[in-house]
Amino acid sequence: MSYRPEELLAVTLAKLIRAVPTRHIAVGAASPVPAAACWLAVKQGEPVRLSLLHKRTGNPFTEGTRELFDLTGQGRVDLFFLGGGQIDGQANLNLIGTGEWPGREVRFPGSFGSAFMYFMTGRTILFREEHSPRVLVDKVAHISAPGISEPGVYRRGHAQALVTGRCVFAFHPDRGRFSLASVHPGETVEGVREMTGFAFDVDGEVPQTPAPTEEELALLRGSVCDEMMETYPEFCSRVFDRKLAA
Amino acid sequence: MSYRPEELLAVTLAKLIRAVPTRHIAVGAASPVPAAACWLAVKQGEPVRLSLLHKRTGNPFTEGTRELFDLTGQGRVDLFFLGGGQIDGQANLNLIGTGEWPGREVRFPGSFGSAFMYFMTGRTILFREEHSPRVLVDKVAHISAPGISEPGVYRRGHAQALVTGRCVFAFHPDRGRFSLASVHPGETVEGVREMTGFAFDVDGEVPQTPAPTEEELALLRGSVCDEMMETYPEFCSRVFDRKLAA
Amino acid sequence: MTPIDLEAMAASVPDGALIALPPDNSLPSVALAKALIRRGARDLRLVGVPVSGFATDILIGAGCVAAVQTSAVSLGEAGFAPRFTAALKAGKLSITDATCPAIHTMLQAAEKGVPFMPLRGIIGSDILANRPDWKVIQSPFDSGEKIVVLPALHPDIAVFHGVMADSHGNVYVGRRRECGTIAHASRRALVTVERVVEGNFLEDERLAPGTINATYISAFAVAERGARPAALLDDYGFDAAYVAAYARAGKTEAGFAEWCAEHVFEARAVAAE
Amino acid sequence: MTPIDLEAMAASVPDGALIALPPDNSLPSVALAKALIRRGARDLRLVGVPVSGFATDILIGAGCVAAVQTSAVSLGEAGFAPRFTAALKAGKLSITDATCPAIHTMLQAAEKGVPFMPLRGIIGSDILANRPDWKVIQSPFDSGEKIVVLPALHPDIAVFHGVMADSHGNVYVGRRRECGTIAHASRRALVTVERVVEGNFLEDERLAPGTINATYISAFAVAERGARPAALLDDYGFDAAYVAAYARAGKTEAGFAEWCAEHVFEARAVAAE
Repeated sequence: MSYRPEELLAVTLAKLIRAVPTRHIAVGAASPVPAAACWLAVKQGEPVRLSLLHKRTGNPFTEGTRELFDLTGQGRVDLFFLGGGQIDGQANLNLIGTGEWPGREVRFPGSFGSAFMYFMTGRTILFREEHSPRVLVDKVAHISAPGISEPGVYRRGHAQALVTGRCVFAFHPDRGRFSLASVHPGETVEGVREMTGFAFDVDGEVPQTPAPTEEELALLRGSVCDEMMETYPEFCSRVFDRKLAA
Repeated sequence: MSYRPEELLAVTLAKLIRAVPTRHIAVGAASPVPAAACWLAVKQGEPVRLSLLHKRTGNPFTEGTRELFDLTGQGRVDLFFLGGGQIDGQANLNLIGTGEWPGREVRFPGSFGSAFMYFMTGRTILFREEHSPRVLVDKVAHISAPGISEPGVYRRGHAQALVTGRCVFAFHPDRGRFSLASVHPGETVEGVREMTGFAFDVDGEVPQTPAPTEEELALLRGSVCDEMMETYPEFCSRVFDRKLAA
Repeated sequence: MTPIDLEAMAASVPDGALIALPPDNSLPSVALAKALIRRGARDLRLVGVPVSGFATDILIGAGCVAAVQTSAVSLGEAGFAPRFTAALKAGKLSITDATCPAIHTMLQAAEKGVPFMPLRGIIGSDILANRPDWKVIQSPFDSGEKIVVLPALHPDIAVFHGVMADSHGNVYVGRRRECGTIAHASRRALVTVERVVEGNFLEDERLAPGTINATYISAFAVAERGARPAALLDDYGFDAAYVAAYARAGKTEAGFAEWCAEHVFEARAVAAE
Repeated sequence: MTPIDLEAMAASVPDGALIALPPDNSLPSVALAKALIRRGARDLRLVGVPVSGFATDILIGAGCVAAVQTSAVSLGEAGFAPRFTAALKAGKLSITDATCPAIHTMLQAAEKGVPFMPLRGIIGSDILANRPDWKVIQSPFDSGEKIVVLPALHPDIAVFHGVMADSHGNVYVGRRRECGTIAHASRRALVTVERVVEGNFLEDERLAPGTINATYISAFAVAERGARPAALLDDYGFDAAYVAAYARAGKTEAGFAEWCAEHVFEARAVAAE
């Protein structure tokens, strides 16, 4: 059965979600693929609470925009998704920019809450579709949020994995390095190495990222898409061919 | 014109309110006389905002019970009223109790917010009707809120005065002492000295506390009483002979 | 989320739990306090947010309480809290005095997930002298200023009474936002409500501002008039006569026992029939 | 309290003022931002609470802004903020990067009247390395923990758009409580509203939880659709097409000037007729 790249990514993210007991996930607005993955995990029966941050109707927060951060400070957010203009081999994120501080060459929008969330959520899944040496660099130009922390710095969690358009990396906070967990259909270990600016570990044979099953695709295109229409109409139209009723 | 002691006290407190420019006063529930004084100042044309803390309808706060303290921390409360189970000559307040900590002899209810409010309001008027050596002591058994602070401790204000059933004391934070400002009709300096457990200054001739004028009494018994009926029905009935319509 | 039974809720509170309770002007769950007496809870440690009232006094009177941390214990117009005063005198109760904004600040530190927060004032008060867990530091931003820092306070259980719960377990408390703070700061929140209504308060822009998200609610139980004698917003008023009668009865241990038999045990038996 | 004219409100904002602005999902007063452009404000220092959006970008484009402190500047779905990006590249704008909860924490410190508050995280981020005003201390309660402390942030003026004001100057913002925090933390609050209604929101238990007390409101002005293109709770939605058109126009200085002439100056002239 044919599928779109976003569907593979959503299914792959859903597997990472379900790999660890998860009570509560917070998802930002600019993240339709992670949102689809969360809904898929829910529809697959995972008893997880979703807080969709920019949902207009039924927005989960009633204490203002600080509530997400307070909630996370309390240890009530088990999983958050982050990306980055640059991500390096130590899982450092750069959402600031390149060139001299504060981004004299290319300025990214800014750190948002990453310099807090990355420390205080139970775990983080890094997600960036573009997999190129421009994005996945040896050392980020500026660290907006560090991948690991020195002793004496309170840190509740780290990156669980980095999912890109080409592969899945697992992150190992103990050694501060990624290892290649699987390559997506059509990709090779050598191809991934070529397109990645940082060194990573390869432990034995690297499996292929499993393609979505028919069941997974039916859920995505059905009840997952239903849930996402209000917040992500453009994504639903593009990926699932679903249009809002006029 | 005859008047009740509470009316003299309310008029006296209102004069102290109007003696200093005041934008905003917060008043606790157990304080009908200070509340009457505040309303009197308002009805006399003082452009002051009143926040009546335990008012049920139209309670001023929408951020929960911490809002009063935040508001005061911000410097937006110019005047607050405090009392005490004991008050001493340095304007220290004891709302904790007597005997060994935490009040093994007589236990008072507790400090409420006094250990913060006394520092952070623009000024405080101390009010205690009972004027006896039991209440006005040389040294309080326990300090719940200190009258003055050492250098290096942030303090926005101090006691302006102590009003009792017998007299008005002015407080001088620079020398950490009270002086006798006026004695109520029927009282003498010697009588006050006898009933006061702490030493205080007497600078020259001590005037008599002015009796309420007819205008003041008319306001108290009229529009001030109107405002107070909902929160203090028992006080209005007892002092102003006003009963709630059945 | 579906309501549980009030007695089952009381049974889920272990002896020794650290319980945060709002006072009489702020949606106390008197219903759950009475259920805790019926279940014979022991060694509870209560936190008054920021002061303590009726519910605390009856729990003390029934012998459920080992310790109270609070900024004051009072029945308001009805005067001193009689069983608190008696237990303290008898040396049967440990009290840790605080001051109102300190309680709020310690809970807000827990709410924000920080280990401490500073608060001005307090220095020179004997409250501080009796709080070895409170510290004075030099402000990191002004070496000339001394300031108190307070540790985060994480109650085991937040207990309060909401107006209503919806089908998702969201609870409406209106302007009584301190209930939100104690829910955020506590490991569990046990909430009684007047009623359960269909729908989702978070989807109603008029109800959402006064709603506590179900994320923070561990369980809720229906208890009509569950705040009584305290008031419930504009639903019902403060029952001053009930508190005054209690204040008189509570002056003696025997009077309290009689009051308790009638108002805690019999009232429930009648309601259960 | 009675409403003042929107242009008079803009005139009351001095050049150089430190102004706190909520972003596009949180009741920005785009109406007052446009009025500030019309009045030719200069050297404003903007604080994004906790990020910055459309209103910040147009103020920058019009040359009103000297500095921005924020956790991100973005037009959301419409992409990068074009005039922000251009001004930064041209060296005409100073930006101080923060991270969202740090902005909230600095404002909450001001709200509580404390000189600082701690916040976890941040250590190891270059944001900290570029914030000499942020410090790292040892936690007073655990010598093994290093933690960031942030100074209180007191904006001169809070600017936002409420749903409505009442006869007393109380302003209803519903669940957008960050508007309350910036009002509490700021020396003045200038608020635009859709409409003024009779009565007192504080006396209505259903409206009170979403209301900011007039104590914190310095002045309010009526500006219909004053948040547009941002959404206003359930009153009106986000105007994505308007922002997308702006994002295209704002790519060049000339395009911005044209956009500004039409949407800031002409639109007002038409409305005033």
